[in-house]
Amino acid sequence: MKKKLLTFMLTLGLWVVFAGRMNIQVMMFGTIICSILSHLLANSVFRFVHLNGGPKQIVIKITYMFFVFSAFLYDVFLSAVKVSRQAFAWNPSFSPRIVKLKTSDENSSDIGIFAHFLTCTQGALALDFDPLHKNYVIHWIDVDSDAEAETRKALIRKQEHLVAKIFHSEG
Amino acid sequence: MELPFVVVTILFCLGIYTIITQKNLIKIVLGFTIVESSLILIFVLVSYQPGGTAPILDKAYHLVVDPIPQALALTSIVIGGSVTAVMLALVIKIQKRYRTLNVDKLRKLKG
Amino acid sequence: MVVLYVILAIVLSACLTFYRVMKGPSVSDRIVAMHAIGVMFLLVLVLLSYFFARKIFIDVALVYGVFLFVDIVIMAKYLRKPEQGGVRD
Amino acid sequence: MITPGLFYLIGALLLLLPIREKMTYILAILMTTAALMMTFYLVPGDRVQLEFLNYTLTPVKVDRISKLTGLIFTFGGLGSVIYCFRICSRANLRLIFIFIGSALTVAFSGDLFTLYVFWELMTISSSFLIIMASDGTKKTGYYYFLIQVAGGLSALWGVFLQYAATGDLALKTIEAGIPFFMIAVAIKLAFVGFHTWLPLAYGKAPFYVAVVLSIYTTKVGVYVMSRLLPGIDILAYAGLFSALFGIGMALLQTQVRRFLSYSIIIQVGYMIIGISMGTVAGITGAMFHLVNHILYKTVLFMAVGVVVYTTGKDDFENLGIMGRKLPVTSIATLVAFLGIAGVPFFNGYMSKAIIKDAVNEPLLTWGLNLMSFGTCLLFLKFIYYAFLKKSTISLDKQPALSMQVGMGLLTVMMLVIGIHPVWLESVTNMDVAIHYFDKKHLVSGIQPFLWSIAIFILIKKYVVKNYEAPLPYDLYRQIAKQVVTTGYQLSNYHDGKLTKYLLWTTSTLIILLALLLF
Amino acid sequence: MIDFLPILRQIVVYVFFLTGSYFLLSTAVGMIRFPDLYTRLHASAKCLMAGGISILMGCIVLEGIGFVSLKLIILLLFLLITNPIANHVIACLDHSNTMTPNPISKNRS
Amino acid sequence: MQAAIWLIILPLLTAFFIGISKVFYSYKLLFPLVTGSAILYLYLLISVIDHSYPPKVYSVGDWGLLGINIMVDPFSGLLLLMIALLFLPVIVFSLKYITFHTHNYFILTYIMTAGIAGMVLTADLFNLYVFLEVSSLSSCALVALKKTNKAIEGTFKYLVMSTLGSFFILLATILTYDLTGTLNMAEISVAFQDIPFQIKSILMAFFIFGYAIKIGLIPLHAWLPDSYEESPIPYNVLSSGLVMKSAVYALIRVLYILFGFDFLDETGMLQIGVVWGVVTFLIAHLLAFQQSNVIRLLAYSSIAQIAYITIGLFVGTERGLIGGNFHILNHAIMKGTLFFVIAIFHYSLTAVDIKDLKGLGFRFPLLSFTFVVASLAIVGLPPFNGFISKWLIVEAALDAGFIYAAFSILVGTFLSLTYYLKVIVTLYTKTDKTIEMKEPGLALKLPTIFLGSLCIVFGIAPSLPLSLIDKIPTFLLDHEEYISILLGG
Amino acid sequence: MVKKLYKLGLVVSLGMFLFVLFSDIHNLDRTSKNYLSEHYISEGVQETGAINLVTSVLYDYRAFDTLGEATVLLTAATILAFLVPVTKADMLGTTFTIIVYQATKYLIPFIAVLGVYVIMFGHLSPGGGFVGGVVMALIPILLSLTYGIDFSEYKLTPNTKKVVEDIGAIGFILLGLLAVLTGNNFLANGQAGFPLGNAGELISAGLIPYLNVMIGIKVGAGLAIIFNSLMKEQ
Repeated sequence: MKKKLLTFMLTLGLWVVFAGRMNIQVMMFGTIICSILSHLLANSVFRFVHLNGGPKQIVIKITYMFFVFSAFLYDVFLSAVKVSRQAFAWNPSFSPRIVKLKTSDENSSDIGIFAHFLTCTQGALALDFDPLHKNYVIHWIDVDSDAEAETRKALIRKQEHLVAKIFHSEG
Repeated sequence: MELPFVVVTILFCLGIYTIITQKNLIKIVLGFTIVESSLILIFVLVSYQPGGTAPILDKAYHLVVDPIPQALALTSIVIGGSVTAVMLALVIKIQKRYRTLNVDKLRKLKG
Repeated sequence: MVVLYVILAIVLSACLTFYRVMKGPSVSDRIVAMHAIGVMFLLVLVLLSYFFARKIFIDVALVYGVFLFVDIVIMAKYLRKPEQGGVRD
Repeated sequence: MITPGLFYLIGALLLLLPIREKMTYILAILMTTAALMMTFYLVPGDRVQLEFLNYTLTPVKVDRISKLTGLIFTFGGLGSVIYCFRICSRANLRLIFIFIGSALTVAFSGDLFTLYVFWELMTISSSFLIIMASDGTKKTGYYYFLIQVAGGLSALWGVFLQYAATGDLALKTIEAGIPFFMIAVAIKLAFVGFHTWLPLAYGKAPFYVAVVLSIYTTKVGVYVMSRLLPGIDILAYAGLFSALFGIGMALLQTQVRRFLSYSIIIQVGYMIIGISMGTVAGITGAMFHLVNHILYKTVLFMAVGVVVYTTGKDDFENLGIMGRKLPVTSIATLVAFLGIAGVPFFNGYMSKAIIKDAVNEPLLTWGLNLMSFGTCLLFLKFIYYAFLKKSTISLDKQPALSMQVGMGLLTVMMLVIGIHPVWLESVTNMDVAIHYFDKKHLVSGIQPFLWSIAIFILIKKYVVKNYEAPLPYDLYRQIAKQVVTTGYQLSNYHDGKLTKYLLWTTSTLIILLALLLF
Repeated sequence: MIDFLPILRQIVVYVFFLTGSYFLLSTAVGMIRFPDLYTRLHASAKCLMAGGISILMGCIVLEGIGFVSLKLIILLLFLLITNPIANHVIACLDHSNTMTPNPISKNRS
Repeated sequence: MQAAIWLIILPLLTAFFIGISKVFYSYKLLFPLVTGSAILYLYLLISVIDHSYPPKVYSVGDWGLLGINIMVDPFSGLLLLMIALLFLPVIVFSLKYITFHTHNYFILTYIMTAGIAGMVLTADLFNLYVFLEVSSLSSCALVALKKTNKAIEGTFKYLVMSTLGSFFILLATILTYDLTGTLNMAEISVAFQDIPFQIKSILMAFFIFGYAIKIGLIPLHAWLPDSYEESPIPYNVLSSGLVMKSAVYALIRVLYILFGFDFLDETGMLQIGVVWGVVTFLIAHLLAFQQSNVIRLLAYSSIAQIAYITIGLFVGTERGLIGGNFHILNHAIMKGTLFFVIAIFHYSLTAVDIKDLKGLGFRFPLLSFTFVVASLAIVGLPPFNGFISKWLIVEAALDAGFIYAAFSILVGTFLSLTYYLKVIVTLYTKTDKTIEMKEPGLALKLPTIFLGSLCIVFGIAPSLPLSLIDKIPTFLLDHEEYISILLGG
Repeated sequence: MVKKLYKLGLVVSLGMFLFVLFSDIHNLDRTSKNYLSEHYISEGVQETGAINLVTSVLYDYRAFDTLGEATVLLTAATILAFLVPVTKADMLGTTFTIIVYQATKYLIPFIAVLGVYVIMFGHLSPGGGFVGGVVMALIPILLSLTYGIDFSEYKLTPNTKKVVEDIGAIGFILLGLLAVLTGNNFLANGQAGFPLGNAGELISAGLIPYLNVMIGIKVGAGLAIIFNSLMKEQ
């Protein structure tokens, strides 16, 4: 039920945003359509998401998500600057390498989300995912030495914990 | 104003040329899509007016392009898409049955 | 009129990216370039809605974005190298 | 007032009913007799008019010539139907009825449209008679049908030209498109050069079919020619030539029916000459000859039919059975022989005399004499095989009674006309003003007969010899072969290549654009 | 103060647009100059993303508060979700292709 | 005139309902749905044909000249009459004959019928294109129904060719809109009077080319026999009877109404049309003679007969139009009969080659007789209906001065006899082989005999259909009246 | 070689003809010919109640075309549905990682709402039944692409899609027949007395939004059938 409600809220929000206006007709149609949609979609979309906890935790989580998101945006810009510097450099020096990274995440939503983080930040690129060993295959664009790779990996782990908290009830 | 027509003509003839010269079935179908798109471009050209805006009148506009060709273009896009889909399905079938994509190998029916 | 200049800049970069589409040694290169161009034109659509002062272009951009994504997925699913049974580049 | 042919057509429809065998015979006799009576009481000058499409048609128009033709057609129909209803199947009887009915309708038709329609109906029904008869006649039927339809289409084109020129479909002497009518009639008449179908059809088809066909097919041609193309001089010589050719070909035949069919060509020659004179006497003579010819040629075919029926083959050798085992047939054959030879007091004499009188050119007169002489000579061969030559053929089965009745009917008619030819004139009010039995005519009539007996005795071994039938050179087959080859090549162009088809398409587009623009 | 706010907004918009243009241009240059597919994918993933975000942010600021900005934000989120996935999909395609040992293909290429 | 719109809606609704019934009720609902709708459709058709003179206009959506108009005039009445004559027999026949993909067959048949009815009724240029596509795509689908190799190949060829034709029709339609600013045929016709000669003639060439592909004039015919060969035979009845004819209808509509008779005369299109027709049927007859497959033979014969129709319609006189239109009707009936008989043979003993037909004349006497009647009618021998219409065409051609065309038609008649006779002779050849066969039921025989008897009835009493056809030339030769009615309604 | 040149010549001459035609049309001076489009532009909003003139043309002035077009799509779907083999064979393709699955899952509500929005606001914004239907069709398409045909057909069986498509088509006709019930012509909207409402609101323009919905679900289901059928072929 919670999942359905969540989906309903989400879709209704989307609907209102799309509609670009708030009046009785829009809300009426939105309610009908979104309840149908949420009825149809809720279980398949949020299958692995655990929603236990009251409204307060949800509020906290949303704030948390907002912060993570801002950090993420910042990271995107940061790494974009790096890459663009490479692009405009006279003699771009690349030291690309492909690395396997083991993840501790169990939740597939986490894995998915984290792949986004990987791809958009840190000069890394999630090439592949090995579901058996839970290994990301990552491509780095400018890693010179193994030591730097290790530090990078540590950085990634940190982020991973940040992401993992989104879908876990601990908040 | 002359230039778009030249482009459309070239596109149209390119499509026809593809259809009549290519031996690969998929390329023939691609030729059809090229002709199709050139026809849609003609629709657009017909409806175009210098300085006109899209025919969605959420407020009063000075100059609006002709809505009819746009509607007709939508119709012909759907029809063309359906025809292309059927054609592709047939191509797949042919590839499966005849084990070839060469048009000239389709010679079970003759005489 | 800053919007116009931005549009021009984006179109310029799209044209530059098109070089990769033309040349790209492998299919994947072309797909990447096409995707980049697609996103650029999506942005152009958004900017055009300011240039023409018609908000309807944003709706178009939304739908276009969805199509862009599905296109890439379809291409990635079915374009393989010849030795794997795919269509020759 | 209706056309007598309608009786036959209705009869054909009634035959569709699931009735018993005996009822069929009664029905057949009833319908044929009714048609005969109807024709007898038709008054010249009657006509029926009908609105069809936007023409005014006259499907029935009676005058003296058509009445005469109609009478002999119905009478021949009676005889032949009686002759064959026991031996042919219901379906064939139906076709025979349609055939006779349409021939009669042609004889009474008053406009070109009706004429053409029933002309083609004759073709169709007779072709199916041949096609459905047996497996051996398929190709013959095919050939026959095609040739006849070619003739019919030629007539149709003539009709169109005539209509375009005069704006009228009435049946009268043709003004436009004469060559096409000529071809049409020539094919129907089995003119030399257009005769290839005749021996094939009559020689291969079952004997009863040959009997029916021999009554109507060529005779309708004669009738139509007398209506549409009278008085064209050149045709007389052509007819003469055709007859002489017929004599020559007939001598070479080994099959009796082929022999008889070539003899039809000779007899038709008489009629062509008569009609080509264009005078009343000539046409009347031709029509009388038509009557007589129908009578004796039908009897001859029937006699041969009996032979075929009883022995199974129609070689000359098989005729030997006639003189010994088949008395009725023998008498009929003899009467018919004397008739065809033009011996006085037999029927052929009368019409030949009229035609001879009507002809006033020495060449043609001599030609006629030659033709009479040749005919006699030919039929002496027939008689020789039938009665004089020893033969060991045995009878398989007895001829059916109906066959003999039909044959006897016609034989009696022949005798009546032969002895009292004026009766024929009085029935149809055709006054020829000729003394049949004066000295001049008697002499000229008997002369070729006597000469031929003498010559026959002299050159008997050449006449009765079994010749190798010459391989006929058929121009039409050659043309057909060419056409089929062309078609084959065209068909080979369609080799299933889509690119080729698309190329044709595009070329057509460009040609079309160029044609329309410039 | 009242005049200052629009000017500030204008400046922010300019900045956003400028950075956006810069990133997009760098995407194009990167596309051309980078040596192999993966590095190009980096350009496509990061620079393009940054450029898109910048320009959309610029538009949002230009628009001000309203439903249209919300719509733009949704577009932005959508791009954020799909763009990495698109890159990942392409990379995955190429990665799994190259990982399969196939000597013939190497000779051919 | 409410019934006119139902002519298009009813088949569509039926098709969609069959689609639903397929999922829920499999075969239970099929028979009542199909036959009930066909009978209702027949009633509607008759009531519309009954009111086809004087012409009436029905505006879809009440928009008048702003929207799409539907118009019933005697010419469309003729085509509707053909649907009325063919549709119910085909449906009854197919219910027994079609044993695979039954639902799809009926869905597509109904959609095709709706498309044809739409083409026939509409008075709007773009709507014509749309319905043309509806009918041609669904007929493509029906060709592929058997899913054999040949069927797929034939469908592909058909689709490629017909789409190529559609493109040119669409191109011409767009440009017509560009030139005149409207899509209503009457308004276009009025506006076309000011358009220069050159533009009009190129547009006309595109229209003619597009429709000629669908008609199958040589050398645009190559798809036609291929597509006929492996398709379900009852469909061929509709295909040769209605699909090709509707293309002819559309062509004549466009040429005579849009461009007007005077323009056709001016460009020499009439001459081109007649010459094209002559070439077409001569070649088609020669090709038909070569075929060993009866269906292919009939397909080539269809091409030839269509060429006769073309000649009749392009002669440009009143009589020619009457003859051509009568031949449209007659050809549908005759070819329908022939295909039905062949379908029954195919149903009973899977015979489609000529040599397989040996001896069937004695096994199926009535059906073979029907076949003979229909083939003689199609050859053009009296006293069947084909003769009357050919007579009219030849007479008109002669009247208008096309002597060569008139003469060639007679030659063509002779040529067509050669191959039909070949089939007939084979039918009546006795054979010793004992053939196992299924007995065709009454459902198969009845439609066949109905159509076959029409051959004779229309031959003996041609005034029955001609009373309708006689009114057609008024609205074609002089398009002013048509235009005024369409503009006024 | 000659053949190739010949083909080239054909195409070039076709191009010349086309160019002549286009330049002729362009050089033609047209004076106030397009009264139809002017009428649509000036009166269309009042007459149909739809702001989007393309929609008003498609679903009101020329709705009959739309019916035919929907029929074409349905025909294509039917053809493809019976052309596919009975045994399902997924076309060989790259299988995606779990990352793609997740992203697809979260995109589905978004696409659904977007599709509904495009359909429902067809008379107010660009789009309409067709575009919306295509967007809706992306859901099963994405499912088939990422999760495979089997999953997609488990979620939405072909029969369901078929029925939905038929219902859409029937609904379109029935909505058209509503006007007939009120004694007007088929597919009449404003004339038949359906309330047009205030232009620019969601519930306005009489039947147009409902026609949009019907076409939307029809196109969506039809495209899904077409795509799945093409994918099933191997």
